[in-house]
Amino acid sequence: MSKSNTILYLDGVSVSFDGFRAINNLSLVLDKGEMRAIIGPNGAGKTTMMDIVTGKTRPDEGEVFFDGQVDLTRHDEAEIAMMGIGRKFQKPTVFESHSVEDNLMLALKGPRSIFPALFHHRSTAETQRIDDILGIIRLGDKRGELAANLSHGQKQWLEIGMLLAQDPKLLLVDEPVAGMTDAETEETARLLKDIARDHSVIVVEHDMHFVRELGVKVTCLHEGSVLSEGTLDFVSADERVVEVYLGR
Amino acid sequence: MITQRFFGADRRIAITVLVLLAAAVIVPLLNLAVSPTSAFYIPPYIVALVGKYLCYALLALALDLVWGYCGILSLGHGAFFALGGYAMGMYLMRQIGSRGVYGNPILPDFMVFLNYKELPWFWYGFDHFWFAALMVLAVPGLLAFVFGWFAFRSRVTGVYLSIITQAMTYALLLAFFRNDMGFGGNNGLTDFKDILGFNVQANATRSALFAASAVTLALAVLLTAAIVRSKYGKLLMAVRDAESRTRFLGWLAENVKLFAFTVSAIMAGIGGALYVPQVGIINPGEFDPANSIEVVIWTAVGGRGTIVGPIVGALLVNAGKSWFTGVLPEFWLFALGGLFVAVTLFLPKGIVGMWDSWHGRAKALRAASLAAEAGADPEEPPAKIVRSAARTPGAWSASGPEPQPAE
Amino acid sequence: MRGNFSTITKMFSAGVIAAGLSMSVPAKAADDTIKVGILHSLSGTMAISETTLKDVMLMLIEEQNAKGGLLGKKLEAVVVDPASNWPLFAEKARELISKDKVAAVFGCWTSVSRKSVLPVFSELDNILFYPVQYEGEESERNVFYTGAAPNQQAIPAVDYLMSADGGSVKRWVLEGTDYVYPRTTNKILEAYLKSKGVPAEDIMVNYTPFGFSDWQTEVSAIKKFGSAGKKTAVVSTVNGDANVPFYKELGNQGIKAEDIPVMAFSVGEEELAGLDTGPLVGHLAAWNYFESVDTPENKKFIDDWHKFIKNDKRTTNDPMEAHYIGFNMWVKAVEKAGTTDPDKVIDAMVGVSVPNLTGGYSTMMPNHHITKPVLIGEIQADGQFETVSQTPGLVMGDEWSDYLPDSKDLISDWRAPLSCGNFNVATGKCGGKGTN
Amino acid sequence: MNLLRAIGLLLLLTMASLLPSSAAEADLRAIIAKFATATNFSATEAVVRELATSGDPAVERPLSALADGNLYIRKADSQVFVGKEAGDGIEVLDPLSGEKAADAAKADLTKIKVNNSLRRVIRDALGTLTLRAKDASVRLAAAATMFKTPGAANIEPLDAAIAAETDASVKVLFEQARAASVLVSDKPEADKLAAVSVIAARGDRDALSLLTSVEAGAQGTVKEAASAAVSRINSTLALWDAGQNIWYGISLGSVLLLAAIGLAITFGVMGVINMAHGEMVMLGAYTTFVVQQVIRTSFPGLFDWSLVIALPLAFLVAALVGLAIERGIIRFLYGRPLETLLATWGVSLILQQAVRTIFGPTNQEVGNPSWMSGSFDVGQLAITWNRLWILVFALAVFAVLLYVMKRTPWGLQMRAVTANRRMAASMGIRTPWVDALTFALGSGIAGIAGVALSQIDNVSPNLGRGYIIDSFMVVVFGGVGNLWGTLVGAFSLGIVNKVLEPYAGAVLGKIVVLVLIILFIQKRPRGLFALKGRAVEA
Repeated sequence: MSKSNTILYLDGVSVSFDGFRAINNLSLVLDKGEMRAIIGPNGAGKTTMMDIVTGKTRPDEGEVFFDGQVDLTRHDEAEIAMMGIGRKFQKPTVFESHSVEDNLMLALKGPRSIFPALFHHRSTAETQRIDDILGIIRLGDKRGELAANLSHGQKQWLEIGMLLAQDPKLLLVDEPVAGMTDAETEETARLLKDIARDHSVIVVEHDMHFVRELGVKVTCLHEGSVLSEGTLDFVSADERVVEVYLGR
Repeated sequence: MITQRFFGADRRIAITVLVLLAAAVIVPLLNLAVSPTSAFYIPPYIVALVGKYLCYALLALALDLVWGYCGILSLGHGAFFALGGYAMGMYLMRQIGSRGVYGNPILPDFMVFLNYKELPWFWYGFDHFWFAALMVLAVPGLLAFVFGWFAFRSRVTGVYLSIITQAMTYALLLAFFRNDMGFGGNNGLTDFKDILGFNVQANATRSALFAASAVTLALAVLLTAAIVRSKYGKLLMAVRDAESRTRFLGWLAENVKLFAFTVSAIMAGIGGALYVPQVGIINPGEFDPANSIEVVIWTAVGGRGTIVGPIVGALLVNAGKSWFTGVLPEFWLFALGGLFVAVTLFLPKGIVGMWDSWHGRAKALRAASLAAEAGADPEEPPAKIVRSAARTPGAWSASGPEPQPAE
Repeated sequence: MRGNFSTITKMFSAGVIAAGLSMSVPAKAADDTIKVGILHSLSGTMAISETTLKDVMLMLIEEQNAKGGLLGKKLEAVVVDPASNWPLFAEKARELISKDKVAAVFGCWTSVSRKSVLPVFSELDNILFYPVQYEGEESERNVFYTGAAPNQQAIPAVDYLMSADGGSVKRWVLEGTDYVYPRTTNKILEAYLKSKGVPAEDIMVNYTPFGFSDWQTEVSAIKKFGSAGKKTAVVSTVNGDANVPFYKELGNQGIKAEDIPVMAFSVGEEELAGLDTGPLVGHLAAWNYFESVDTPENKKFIDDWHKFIKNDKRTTNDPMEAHYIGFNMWVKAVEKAGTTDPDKVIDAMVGVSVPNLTGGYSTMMPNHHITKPVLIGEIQADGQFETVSQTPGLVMGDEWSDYLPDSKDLISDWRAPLSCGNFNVATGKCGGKGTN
Repeated sequence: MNLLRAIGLLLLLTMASLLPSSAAEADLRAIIAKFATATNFSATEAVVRELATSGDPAVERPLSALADGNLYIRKADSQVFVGKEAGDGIEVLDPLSGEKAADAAKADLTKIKVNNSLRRVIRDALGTLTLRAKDASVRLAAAATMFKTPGAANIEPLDAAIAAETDASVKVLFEQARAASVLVSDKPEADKLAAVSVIAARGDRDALSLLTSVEAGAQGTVKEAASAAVSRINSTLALWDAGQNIWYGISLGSVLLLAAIGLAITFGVMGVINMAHGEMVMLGAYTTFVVQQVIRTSFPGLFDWSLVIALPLAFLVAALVGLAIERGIIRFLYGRPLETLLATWGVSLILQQAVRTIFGPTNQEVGNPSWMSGSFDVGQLAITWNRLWILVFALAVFAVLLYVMKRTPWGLQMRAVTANRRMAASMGIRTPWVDALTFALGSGIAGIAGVALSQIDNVSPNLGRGYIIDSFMVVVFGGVGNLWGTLVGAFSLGIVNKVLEPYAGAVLGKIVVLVLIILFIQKRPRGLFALKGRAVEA
């Protein structure tokens, strides 16, 4: 398998916490422009995998490459984010004491050092971009609202909006529809498919309807390694997957 | 809408700055130009006292920048204040020249009787005001930079950070106590004569120092407001509320913190430098961890995460302390202790924060934006004290939603 | 207070009443009283020592009022709490002088608190009575030093240890808390010991921090130093709080006074009250007063004190005597000057002579220090000292030590026409060394 | 001096039957009467020496009375008596027979003053007199005294005593004392060389002290032998010194552990930044003081039990105050740890001032029970009893606490509430009660720490302030929320501090420890025993 055409390349990755193996010899490859759904029961290692990719957790062993050549294990979160990997958390994490607009402004692509931020004036291009994103995430009329006052679903969207503002090459989206109504779930699926047109995306989700709606290749994780990979129908037909989900 | 959003806070800052500037002009006038028998006369005693409070207010404001806006609870800010004070004190010592009791033109008195043969190298240059002024900024700034560089890179957060700042000030306290350090040991630096050629004990000098303190504080308010209002300021609060989120957006949270910490330390140092000529002594007692805890209390009483709050807190608590120690010398600790308990229970956001909340109920929208500026909990304040396991944003800072085990 | 719980409530109510009274003070602002400031810490680390001095001042003022006051007016005490916070001392001194318009202030314990208030007293021209033994190297026009200068405590103490009676000590440990008083005293002692032919290797100097509580290493180092075959003694300038754990460790490690005596300059009856002195019998202290001194004046003073404080277990100590002397001197000087005007009183003070509690008279000298006898006492099992040696006459406080190179040429004389606190006899100029 | 008194009593009993003739007694009385005319210490010393040279064991009574400061002159007739405190007055006893002669008021008597050198002279004199005592421990004490005060005159009585001695351990000491005396005598060189080796075998500080002075004074082979012995002893002592420093470190560590362990509960487990923790320790110490006061006035016989009695009371007092604080203040502040800092700081000010108002600002005397006084030797290691007991006590408290936390239902509930308050509540745990009791437990433990600390530190309103910073350092260094961390943290900080102290001095040593803590936290931002894994941060 060649790394050259991949956006993300994990090979033989393992990590353990106090003797507990959260990730066990995990290998996963994502092509450029691909959207992938990752499923798996609780404790399968989905979030830990994201931690490894985004530099929050260092793997004990194994290779993690971004864009074919960048070794992610040598960089920290901020550097990885600057390379173009965006991440949405399982629990929506937005800056609650800032307005929706300010949240987006802080996420907007641009220089990330202190002094430019200190003397920053918003340009028309930036305002334009924020307006666009507000349109995409359907929060145009809430731009002045404090993020804390948004509903759960709106926070999820705002966080996705912040990812968009970052303009990453790869998006890691952890349970984007948790706690959403059916209508919101549908909206989110449409939104993600939109995004997937010009970004690579990994979506971790439990909601099978949502995964089906995305209609992409599915990887099922179990006990820190890949159990099954393929279309949703293929994976859900896999006996081992059924066993893992339904119990022995 | 955006301008309107900040209008309330803006007006308050403008009023504060105006009051400070007015005080800088009027108080010296009423002290110097009005006859002592007049009802408007302000005795030098009050000028010195309030001048001292203003320096404390500057220190509290400096702490608020890192604690209120960035969630770094420093229990060692008194150290930066004291270092600034020592830099100024060293200048004032050198200005004594041959007027010391032993008449040694170079060595301060304490060095003479402890048999120093020559001036230690770190005392060089302090006979020039510009050098001392530079050191007032550089020493606390550098210490904060180095300390912060290591601590923030290692991602020391929450209570761990607070305790090592406390360890820092405690270590400095012990170090400055040592007579061998060459800073006068426990007695510190004292017996000052001149500052910039003016007698430090003269009324006019005291008034000038008062005015300088008031103007500096006004400038610090403007500076803090500008920082907080900028994109960087928003980032600062973002780091406070959800540090890991800012990292995943590509911001180097450690640099964000480091900048605020260093600026804050420099502000504290300036406060100390203004404080020393007004009280006439600097000694290691200023490094006492208890002092730094008191600064935290002033800030909390006034309302952290607001610009005016720490100033109000510092003035009120210190005025209360001065008054109580005079009229209730045996019982003032009960009063002060009771005050702290009461403020925490009944004014959890401090005086200014509470004021905002009460006003907020009438004007819901404005309250929300004010709270945004204040960085306080944007939810409606509980009508009565209820038990809640919810974290107040910025309580320990840390990184947003991360539960901090056992804090 | 030990064990007498009925007095606790009494004290408490007395305290409440006192607080009530002091609250109403500023409102009265009457002209028919003479105000006396009391500037002692009532809270914080120094409260342990200073509160007693506040009480003794209140007692002295009450007694003076019972005698008819001063210049036909009643005396009124103004008590403030500088809370062991040195800058607060300066603030409170300013408040006492400017706001309360006191005629004189009795206060301070630590050197740093005195240093902190000095500029205030000289600026506002008022009088401070400082009652504690200190390092010397100071003589201010506005301050009267009623405690001991180093030559009134340290040097006679070392002389005693070197004598046959004291055990002909040959080897010295100078153990102190790391601040100015021990540093200076030890500098003076080192110079003095060397001048007496003690070689440098027979002197060990060690410092510990304030409030130090774990003395194991230091005490065993003393033991070690003492096992070199020569008679060894410890000269302790360990301050306040650290003494109790120090002596407890000495007792537990079995250092007996007969083997290695400890001579202390900061341990008085008050400090011993917190200790079981059984294992410490024979260790020494040098002061100008002991509670055990058997004179009629002292007996009356102790009785009055017990009555005033309503507890007959409370001890008296040297700084209390210093306030007793200082207050009586001030009263006499005011009577002599016929006014409380500080300038006149300062001039009238020099030469005033009042009885001290050890059976003699103490006189205010032109250098604003007083003459005192020096007593060496051994600790007894009942927590008292027994005098084992006493200087034959009174010793005059020497503000500028003869054993420090830069101060040996300095003298102080606040009488006209010299009126100088640091006159250099070598150059004939006021102001230290002058400009050369 | 109690020992001497005991010796006196024993001697009297054993010698009563052998009391010498009345002619000798009259001589003794004549000498004793001279005390009345001795006007200074050297005169008194001369009388003491005269009494001692009489060699009569009967002089032991007046001499030890003199050493204890109990020998008086009656002002009326200048007669010398042994005095015994009896209420307000003094019971006057005959100096030789010890029979009661009369009662007297204190004012009627003049105490004969003693000082250290006089006491030493008396001690030496008594040493020679008690060489043949029946009790082996008395003979041991006599030998020890004679070892420290060698003199040529000692050799003869020692030789006699060695010949008569049956107890091997006493005999060894006698021989060492004899050797010490030989070295200062004008005996031939060979004897002296033998003596050097006898003393060198002893190998302790006293031997070193003696040999160093021999080295300085002697010449030729004796000097060489002495300096060889000195350097040998020095090198072994250096090893012991290292051990000593470690022991001091362990001892300091146990004090830190005691001070911090309550905080490990209130702060570590509950998350309350408890600034009033030190005051809980102080309350415990004051409880000890009150208990001892009551015992002293009402049940003096129980004094040795005072600490045992004080323990539960101190726990109760501190726990009740802790309970009141939790119910009154802290419970409104859960989830706002910082606010607990403010409120408990206020509480600590109030508690301090309250104690100051009730008990006064001065130190209170808390005595050491006899089983906590003094020291014993392990090799050349002097171990003081109070330090050893505090170590044992600290470890016991730690073990009990660990058991409570890990093995009891209450401990389980405590940990459940800490881990997830809402979940615990929904599982039927009464979280308010668990909180209140946990806080009370932490406070109570601080209280019993106060009982132990009252033995080595000041009992004053400032007691707590001295420990609060160190306690926080220990808990944070060890890792918040981990009891084992607190244990290891306390001992490692203690040992590092004490190992540094002899080289850097106490002040610098402490600074270095603080800097090390700062650096260590950089390396391990969550302390020594940090929780790892996703749960910590995710």
